[in-house]
Amino acid sequence: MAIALPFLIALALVIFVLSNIVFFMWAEFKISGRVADRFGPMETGRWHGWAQPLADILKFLNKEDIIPANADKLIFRVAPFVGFIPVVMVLAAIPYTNKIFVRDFDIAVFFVIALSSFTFVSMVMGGWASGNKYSLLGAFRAAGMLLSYELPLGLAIAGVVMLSATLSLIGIVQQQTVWNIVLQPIGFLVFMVAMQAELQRSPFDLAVAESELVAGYSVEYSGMRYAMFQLGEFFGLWALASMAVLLFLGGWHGPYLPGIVWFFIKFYGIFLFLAFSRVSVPRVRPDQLMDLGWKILLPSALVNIVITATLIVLVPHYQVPLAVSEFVILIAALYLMRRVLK
Amino acid sequence: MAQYAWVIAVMPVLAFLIILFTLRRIKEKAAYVAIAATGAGLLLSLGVLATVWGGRIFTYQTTWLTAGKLTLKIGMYIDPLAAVMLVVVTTVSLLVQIYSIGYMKGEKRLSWYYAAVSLFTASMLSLVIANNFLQLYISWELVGLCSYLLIGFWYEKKSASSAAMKAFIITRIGDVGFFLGLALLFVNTHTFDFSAVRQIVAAGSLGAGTLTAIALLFFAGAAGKSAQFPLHVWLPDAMEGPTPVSALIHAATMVAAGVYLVARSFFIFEAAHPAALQVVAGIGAFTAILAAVIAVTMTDIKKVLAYSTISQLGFMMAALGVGGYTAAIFHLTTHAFFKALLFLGAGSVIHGAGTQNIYEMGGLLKKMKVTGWTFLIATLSIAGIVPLSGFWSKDEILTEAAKSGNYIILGVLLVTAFLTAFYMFRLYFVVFTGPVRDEHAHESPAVMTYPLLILAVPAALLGLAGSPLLGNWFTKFIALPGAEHIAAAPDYLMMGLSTAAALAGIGFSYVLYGRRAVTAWSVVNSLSSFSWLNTTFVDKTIRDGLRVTLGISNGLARFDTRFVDGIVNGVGGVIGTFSRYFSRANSGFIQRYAMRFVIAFMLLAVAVYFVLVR
Amino acid sequence: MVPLQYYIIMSAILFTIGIYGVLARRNAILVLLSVEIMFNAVNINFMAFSAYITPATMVGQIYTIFAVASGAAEIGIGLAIILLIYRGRETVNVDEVNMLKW
Amino acid sequence: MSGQLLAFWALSFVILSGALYIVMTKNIMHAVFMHLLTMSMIAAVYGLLHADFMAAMQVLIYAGAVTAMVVFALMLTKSQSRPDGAGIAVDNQQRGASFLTAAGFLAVVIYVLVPQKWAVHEAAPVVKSDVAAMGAIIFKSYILPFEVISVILLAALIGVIVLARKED
Repeated sequence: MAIALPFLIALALVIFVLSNIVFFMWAEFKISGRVADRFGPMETGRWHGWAQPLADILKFLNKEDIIPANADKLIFRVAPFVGFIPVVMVLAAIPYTNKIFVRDFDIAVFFVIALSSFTFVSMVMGGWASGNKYSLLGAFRAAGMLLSYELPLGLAIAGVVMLSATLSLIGIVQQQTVWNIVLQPIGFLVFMVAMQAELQRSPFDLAVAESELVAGYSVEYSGMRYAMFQLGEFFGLWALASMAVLLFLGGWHGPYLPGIVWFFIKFYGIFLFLAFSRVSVPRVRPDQLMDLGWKILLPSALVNIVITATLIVLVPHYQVPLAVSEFVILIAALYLMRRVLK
Repeated sequence: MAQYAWVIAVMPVLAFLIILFTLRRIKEKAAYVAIAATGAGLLLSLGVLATVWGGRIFTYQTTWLTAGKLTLKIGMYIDPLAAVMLVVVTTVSLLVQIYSIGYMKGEKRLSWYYAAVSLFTASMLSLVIANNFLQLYISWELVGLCSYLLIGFWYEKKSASSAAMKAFIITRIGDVGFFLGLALLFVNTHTFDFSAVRQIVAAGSLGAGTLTAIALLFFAGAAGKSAQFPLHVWLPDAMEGPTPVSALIHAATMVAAGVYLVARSFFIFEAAHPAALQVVAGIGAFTAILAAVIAVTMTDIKKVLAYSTISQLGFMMAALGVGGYTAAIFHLTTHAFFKALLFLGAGSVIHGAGTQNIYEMGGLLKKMKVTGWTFLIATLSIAGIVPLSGFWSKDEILTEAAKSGNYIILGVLLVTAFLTAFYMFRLYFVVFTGPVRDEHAHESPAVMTYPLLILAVPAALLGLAGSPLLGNWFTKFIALPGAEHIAAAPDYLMMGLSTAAALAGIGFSYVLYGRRAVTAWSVVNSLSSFSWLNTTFVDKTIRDGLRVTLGISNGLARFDTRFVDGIVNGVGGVIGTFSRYFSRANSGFIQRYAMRFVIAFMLLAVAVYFVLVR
Repeated sequence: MVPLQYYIIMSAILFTIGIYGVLARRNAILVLLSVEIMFNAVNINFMAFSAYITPATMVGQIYTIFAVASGAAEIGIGLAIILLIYRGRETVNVDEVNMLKW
Repeated sequence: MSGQLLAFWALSFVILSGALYIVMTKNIMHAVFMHLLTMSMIAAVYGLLHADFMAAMQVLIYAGAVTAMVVFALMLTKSQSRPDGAGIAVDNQQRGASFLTAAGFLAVVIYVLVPQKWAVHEAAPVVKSDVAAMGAIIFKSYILPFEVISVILLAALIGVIVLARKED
């Protein structure tokens, strides 16, 4: 029984996350529908098509698992797992309150970043193994994009780590008497933008852009393996949205309500932001993508780090000066950018 | 002041380097660099002269290189002789360089010309201040090299390049002697230093035979450089070089180096067998009269002056030979100025008249006032007319000759004095008087005439410094240290004889060339056999001698190529064969290298493990 | 508990495999991968020694950090050079790039 | 047999067979992905040695950076024109000699290393690596090498850009 307990916890966690993901899918259908002045799914399960995601999953499970004749069969088969398994492993590092967590890694932040880089590998594997030029192109778009955005993402996280002086996610949340979004608005913005790129969500979904590359690296996939790519993406969303909550929004901190509730309020806030930005912002071109990553996000993340480091070293009570200076710089930068764009 | 004398020599070197490294860009401006260096050198030289005024001697030296027990030093030996030579060299060099701005105008290798002149000046100065024979020898060869470069300055002309080679090879014959003398000296004394050698010679530990051999070998070198019979044949040909170069190198300075060498090593000659000095005197006197006779037959203005130079150098050598050390140096000094003046004047004439043949000139005094009058001063000076410097120095030599009791030498020198006056005035009358043959002749620019005017002053007046009537100041100044000073009373007999010879020569010349009372050709033709002796006999002998040397050299070369090279090539060939075999290993296939590396590392690890750990 | 020798032998074998790859592989990229294998064999050794012999000072671990960083620099430069060679010679086969000889 | 030992044997097996696969396979792309697997398993070995930070670092560098660079290099140089990788000789002519050399090297190393007695620390190997302590050590005792390595990385970054960019 003692041995079985971790497995049961893991199973419970996965089921919990999966059910949330089912809800995500439905919510996304509905939001994108409403934004496009549609209803979205209405039939399946009677009430506002609530069972549509479940039906989709069943459909995927039932579909034939096609392997193209030109494919590298071994890698073609392995690729979805390479993307999926590390993302699931990331769940182990994410705490929900200071009581509810799987394991308190002392390098949790680093662990998450390291494992999320497998996403890129699975895309390249799948795209290359398919033996299809669209999938290969898509894979390399994804690869270049992930590599470009992992840097600002990591640097934005580094700013938070500098404030909290620990890599443990629980430790980081406990440090946040003031939410880090107040102290590091620049870092938070960089994180939010880079996160969407990392998740390959619109407006950064050009690796799987239907109109250009059919479906990118997953063009040849069908059935269960395709579902695993999709599921991997949702797990990644789960992980990164949780990270945003934990790193910048004070985790489970909040008045009156219990911690777990606060956590999921903030979590769904992030989710809503992602869902709305997906349907409201047009897709960027590859060159715009690279420009954004290397010329705006990376310098901004570095500015964030430099300001934070300087103030930590020089000022004993650095919170107020840090928040003020970051806000001033952010507003000045946005104002300047607006002027330039005009 | 004297300790900075080396700066005088270094500055032209700097000028040389600056010009050399900016050869293409500096163009005419090279002249200013060289002139600045030499001008500064002149000022410093005057300072050095003032420092040694009281007859003091300065020596400085530093280690140049050490090889085993042998330590070679370079240094300076600044005595009145060196100081006087410094001033002479820098003055003449400076004036010649200024003059060259006009004379060499439009020359496309002008910067190279100034580079070579600067190098020459530096070498000559270094020769003058050397405190040991080795440094002197190095400078000696350097001036030879510069002479070669400048004679062959217009190397497009076949005659110029051949003349350059001839000069180089013939002086080389003398230099071999000098070198052997140096070797002999070093073997016996283990030093090159003047003072040390002087002490060793004074101590008398060297045999008279050895000293005589050294002296004669040195004299061979001096004869080559100073164009003494039979090695004089290069100097007339050297007139192929630019005229200012002839004035500087082949009249005033470098050719005097031989005289300087004999003067510097005079203590060796004195200690040697008397025959050594007699050889010097004999060859000097013979050269003096031979060259004077040939000068009479020459029709090229520069050739006349070249033979005149040879003749005057013979005078100096004869003076040294009869023991007239100070007289020789005195004549060297005055000669440097008036002969430089003559050459520069000749250059001006050539510049104005566009020819070197004296019979194509005539009446130029009207066209070229400055050149003509300064030339006249120099001519009077070299002829030996009373208050001018040539008179006093020549008189000094004649006095010394008379004092030594060597009346043959004295007679020869007196005849030479007569001939000198004759051929010099022949030159003067033909070129500057008589009908105007070239209407286009014109005076040279100021940059050329001012050096003439400046040079005219020492050419006329310097002799007074050594006049016995005025107390023989110059003689006292440069007299050998330790040698008791002979208070030379004015020898009115000699003055009279030399003046008589000079006036006779001038008069004879005036009759033949000034008034043209007698046809000149009969006289000149009768003298032309001497010319044959010179051109055919000496040249042929030297050529035959060179041919023998060439034969020996060829034999040795054959030995070298067949035997010595055979060994060397054999060794090289064996190594080469192995190398070709081993170089296959260097295939460019990098993983093969890596594999060798791993294997070698393995073997090394095993070896280290078993040797050190176990 | 795993004896230290096990780690050492495992890394030695891994290193040897890397050597074989470096010597026998023709494609320059595969050679680079083999070099990486050798690098990591060395790093395993460092890590094992660090954990077993100096757990407090962590010398081996810190050395490994530096080794990994320079290894990353090395593979970046190596791939850039391979790219250059490919542009110039249309091949990445090490045995065909043999102009530098004799 | 303890769990650790079992894990060690399993990881060693995967690592060594993965490495062998890398140096044996004809398919370069397979070699690249197998390389990533091997490196991840080496990261697991670091975890076994209680160096979690180094394990994460290993994964980050090899999954995030090295594999990406190698894959890009592969695509930019036509090393692998077809997914099955057929028709391209990937081994050179000194394969046999290389095998013998490597075997000899292994023999030497094993012969020298196995009998050695190591001064194993009494607390080893159960001491958990403390990231904070490690950071303190790096930024106090090893600050100079750290800065040097940062300069090296910068130099490599610039060098790679200079080398790899097309001149136009």
